[in-house]
Amino acid sequence: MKKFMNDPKQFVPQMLKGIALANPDTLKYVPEYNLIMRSDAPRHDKVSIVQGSGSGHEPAHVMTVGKGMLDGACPGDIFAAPPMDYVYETTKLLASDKGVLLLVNNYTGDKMAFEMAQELSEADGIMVRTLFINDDVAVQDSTWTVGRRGVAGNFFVMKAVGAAAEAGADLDEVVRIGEKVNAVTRTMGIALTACTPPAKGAPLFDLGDDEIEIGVGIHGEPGRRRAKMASADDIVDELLGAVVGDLPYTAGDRVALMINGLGGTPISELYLLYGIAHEKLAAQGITVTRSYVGEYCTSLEMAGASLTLVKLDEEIDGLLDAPAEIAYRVF
Amino acid sequence: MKKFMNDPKQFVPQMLKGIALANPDTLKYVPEYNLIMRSDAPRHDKVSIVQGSGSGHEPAHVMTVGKGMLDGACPGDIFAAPPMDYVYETTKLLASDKGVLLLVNNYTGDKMAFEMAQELSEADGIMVRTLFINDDVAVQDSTWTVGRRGVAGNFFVMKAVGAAAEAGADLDEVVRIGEKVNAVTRTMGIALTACTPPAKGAPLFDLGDDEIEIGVGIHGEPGRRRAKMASADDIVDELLGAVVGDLPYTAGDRVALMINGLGGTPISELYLLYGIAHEKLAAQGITVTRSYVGEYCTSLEMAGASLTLVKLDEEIDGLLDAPAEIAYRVF
Amino acid sequence: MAVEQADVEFVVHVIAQTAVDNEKYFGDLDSVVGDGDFGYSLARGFEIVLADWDTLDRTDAGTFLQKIATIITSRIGGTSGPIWGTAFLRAGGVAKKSETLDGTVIVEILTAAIEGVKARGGAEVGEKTLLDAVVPMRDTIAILVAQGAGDQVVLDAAATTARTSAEATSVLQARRGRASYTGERSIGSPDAGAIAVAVIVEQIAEQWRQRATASA
Amino acid sequence: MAVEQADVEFVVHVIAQTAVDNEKYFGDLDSVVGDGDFGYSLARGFEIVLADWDTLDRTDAGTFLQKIATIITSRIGGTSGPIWGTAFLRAGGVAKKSETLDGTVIVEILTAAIEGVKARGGAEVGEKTLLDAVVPMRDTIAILVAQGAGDQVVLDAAATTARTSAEATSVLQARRGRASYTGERSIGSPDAGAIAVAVIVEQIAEQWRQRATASA
Ligand SMILES: Nc1ncnc2c1ncn2[C@@H]1O[C@H](COP(=O)(O)OP(=O)(O)O)[C@@H](O)[C@H]1O
Ligand SMILES: Nc1ncnc2c1ncn2[C@@H]1O[C@H](COP(=O)(O)OP(=O)(O)O)[C@@H](O)[C@H]1O
Ligand SMILES: [Mg+2]
Ligand SMILES: [Mg+2]
Ligand SMILES: [Mg+2]
Ligand SMILES: [Mg+2]
Repeated sequence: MKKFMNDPKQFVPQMLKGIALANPDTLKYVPEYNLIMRSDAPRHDKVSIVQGSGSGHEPAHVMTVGKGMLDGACPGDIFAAPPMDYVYETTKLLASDKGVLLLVNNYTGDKMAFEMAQELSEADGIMVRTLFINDDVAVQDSTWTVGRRGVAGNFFVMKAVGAAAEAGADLDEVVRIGEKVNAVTRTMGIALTACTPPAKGAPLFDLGDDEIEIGVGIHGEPGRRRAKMASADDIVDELLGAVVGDLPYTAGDRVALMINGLGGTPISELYLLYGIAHEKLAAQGITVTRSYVGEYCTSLEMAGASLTLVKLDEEIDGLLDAPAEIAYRVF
Repeated sequence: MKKFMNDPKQFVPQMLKGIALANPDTLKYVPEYNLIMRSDAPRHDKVSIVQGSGSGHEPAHVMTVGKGMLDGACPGDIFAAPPMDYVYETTKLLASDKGVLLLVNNYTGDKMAFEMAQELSEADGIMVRTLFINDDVAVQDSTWTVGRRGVAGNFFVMKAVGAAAEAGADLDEVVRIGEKVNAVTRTMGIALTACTPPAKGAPLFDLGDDEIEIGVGIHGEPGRRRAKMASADDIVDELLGAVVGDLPYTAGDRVALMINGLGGTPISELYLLYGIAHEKLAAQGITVTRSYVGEYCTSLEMAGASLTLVKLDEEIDGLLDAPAEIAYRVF
Repeated sequence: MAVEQADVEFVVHVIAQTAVDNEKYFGDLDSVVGDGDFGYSLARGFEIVLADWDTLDRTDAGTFLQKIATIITSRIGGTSGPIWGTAFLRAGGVAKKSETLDGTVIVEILTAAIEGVKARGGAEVGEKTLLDAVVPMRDTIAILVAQGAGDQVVLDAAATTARTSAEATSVLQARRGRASYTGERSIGSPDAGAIAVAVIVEQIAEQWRQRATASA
Repeated sequence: MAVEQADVEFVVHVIAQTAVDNEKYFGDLDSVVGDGDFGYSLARGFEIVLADWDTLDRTDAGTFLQKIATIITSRIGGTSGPIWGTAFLRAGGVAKKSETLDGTVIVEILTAAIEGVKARGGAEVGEKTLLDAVVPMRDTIAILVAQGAGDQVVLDAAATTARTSAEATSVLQARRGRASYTGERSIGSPDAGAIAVAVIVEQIAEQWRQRATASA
């Protein structure tokens, strides 16, 4: 394992410190809870939006804190949901008169930590709602499982609720919007390589030189199945087949198309996939009117990509159009 | 080699098509010359700014075309300077009444292509200037060599001349600004892995599991020397030693600090490096007042990073502050 | 069989030390079909338990166990934080209400912990989680306690049952936790949490014996 | 020795075919201390030469060579585009002005190409570029032409000199091109462009012989 780090245990704290040092005017760092928060939070004229989830998915979510998006993010260690205390203390710190919305990618650990924190915060008199994101079509949803995972599609929920909160919407309205966007968002991912958590020091799974993992999760969880490496055209067909067929998206729909890099894939390849997917959707009568290409939700240095579709309407367009200022920026 | 692509020969064209499809309102794609240009170019109220260089460095430079930055980029194939014709035809297409500035990273191939294109364009009556960027301190500069390479620091030159041109500066003034920024910009990079050009299908060099390459170029050219993997602290010391000592930057200076990812390194590690570098500079009395963390100039999927410093003054601050709208965006 | 507060502390110390010692092993188990962080998470929490050991509130066994729960809840992330935290919290609750710590109370404590874990994570036996080691172990203990067996006999049997049951999770398909996302591919390797329980109980039985020998 | 326009076309065809056939080999040579794109660049240009072969302007040998130069300049990137383009352009210029294509003119053509390359890229002999194969080869040809040697003799000697000189670049430190950035580490492997020249000239000599045999 070769990574830019000192000590695996200091990986997350040192990353968070870097974010704070790079954004001294807009962000505050609370080391006790791995918390990156807007320096002007809580603002009592808006609902506070909080994300947790594990680390290793950057820019999600610590780098998407800022005006128009999150008020705070309190991640756990690499691929581990935050300890319940982090969420509880963050909720107290960011408690606004208009309430707090906890955004949770749907995983067992996260779900429990956020639900426990919600219970405790409500007992403290804070108005709290929890919203689960579960856009991953790779995972079968059924009553006896933990349900679908939340993956890169969480960006759209975060952006939409962030815009609504910034515009002054009340907690019920913000929740309605979040649920609405989550309901029209679907994602599937594919890995070309595994990834190596710093503390483990070895890849989470072995993938042959000509193998790919289809339907991979963002924590190195193996996916639906292993397959032989294929052309970009075939890979896009596989991803679109799973995603389009799921909602389903149909001819006449207007959609946002996201090609999200999992960490180790260069943006050149992401744009290449984007172009192919855009045209294949057009051929099915589905029109892409919003494009998102880059890294939104990664798995450390895993090479791979996920494809997300969001069915658009005027309300969602308006929310995605709204300005936002986040730490993850390039120019 | 596992990459998202169909045919290596179509790698660059399919990537460019993706960029164009993702930005239908703002960009135009001219396939004959690998050209991505602003759809409103040439604008005769501003100097046109053109970059070439090889592909494989994305977002440089095709994804940094837009208001406030480049008017056009006409890259060659992966790691190859563009054929002279591309530059010549691009210069003609983007010829503005206020002239054209050709930005060139200082490599033999690029230099020749751009100089030939300049000659031909001038013969056609177009006002053209060429500006060479050479921020890489890893390479010894001397009369008998080709001089220093242009690497990630080119971002600052591009941003500054883009802002000046947008504000209406004339060609001489734009050149003055570009030369000024280049003169105070220094970079050095380090690779943790090699990268694999699509057409070659194998890594450009072999690096052991515990080896790193110090002073690597952005085309997979081996660097100054090979070393054992080290802690982030030690790596930052090495990079800062080379970069700070070169200009030199001294106590009391105000600087921009860029940690640029080479393609395969996740942004978490980049922020970790950023934080360490920021503090080590502070300890030397050098104050970081502008931060840039992310991918600016990559080498395909190479894992690694480069560190750039720019000595700031009020004029440069103003240019870096100016708004820009480029295709490489996340939200 | 009946135990003192010192015995409870001894057992907790063994749990903590075993979690720290097996960080890598538990992590590797979790990376077969999970995400590999299980060993790291446990170790980060229990190393605080060890570091703070001398200053922990020892008013009574219940308070002690609840103090451990607090450390876990504030330090351990992932699924393990809430699961293990809840288990210690509920265990502490029963201990607090009980005058003595005889065999029946030990079984009650284990049952309360199990119910807490079930309520928190929604899992049942057979879904390939640590419950598949803990529940049969609790049943074995209950039977032996009812028969009036001595402490070492109870512990050895508990260790054997935990180990057998943990290994047996190999044939199960995961229905909870990250491993469940892999569907049928989760079959063929044991659950990380269940194996961790087996390793820990084996350590407890072994060190209980050594302590008895040393003090004999 | 004297050649016809058809011979020039034959030679260009061999150059183009050899460049296309050796794409991978030339690329690998360039990746030792360069950036590995040399084979790809040459192949992409010369495959157009082959594809357009039948429709190329054949008014005279000079026009033909300059047409090749245009294709190279518009299709080949990197350092090789301007270098090889300039070489063909200058070669064509001399051919155009010459009535016949006798040995002296061939030497003049080569010299013009060399001067063009020097002017364009600023390199001199000894800086570890293709000039280190081309210049000695031109010198060999000049000597043999002056001695009145036959065409096959000249070509065989040219191939030998190109090969020897190209291999000899191993001991040089690169002062031009990307390889120069590696400083002393460029010592120990031959220059990619020089080896490419050797391979091409060997092919020319060999296929010239085969053509003569076939038509004999
Ligand atoms: N719902 C649940 N109830 C009880 N135990 C569970 C549950 N889900 C997972 N586990 C246990 O937790 C272990 C994994 O813990 P950990 O790695 O911390 O969780 P995560 O899946 O969040 O990474 C599994 O091996 C299993 O024994
Ligand atoms: N300045 C120069 N003049 C002549 N030939 C050169 C020069 N620089 C490099 N070369 C030749 O070009 C070859 C590399 O070509 P290519 O890979 O296309 O260039 P690049 O370095 O731009 O990738 C080298 O092996 C060398 O023979
Ligand atoms: Mg986890
Ligand atoms: Mg090149
Ligand atoms: Mg886990
Ligand atoms: Mg090259």
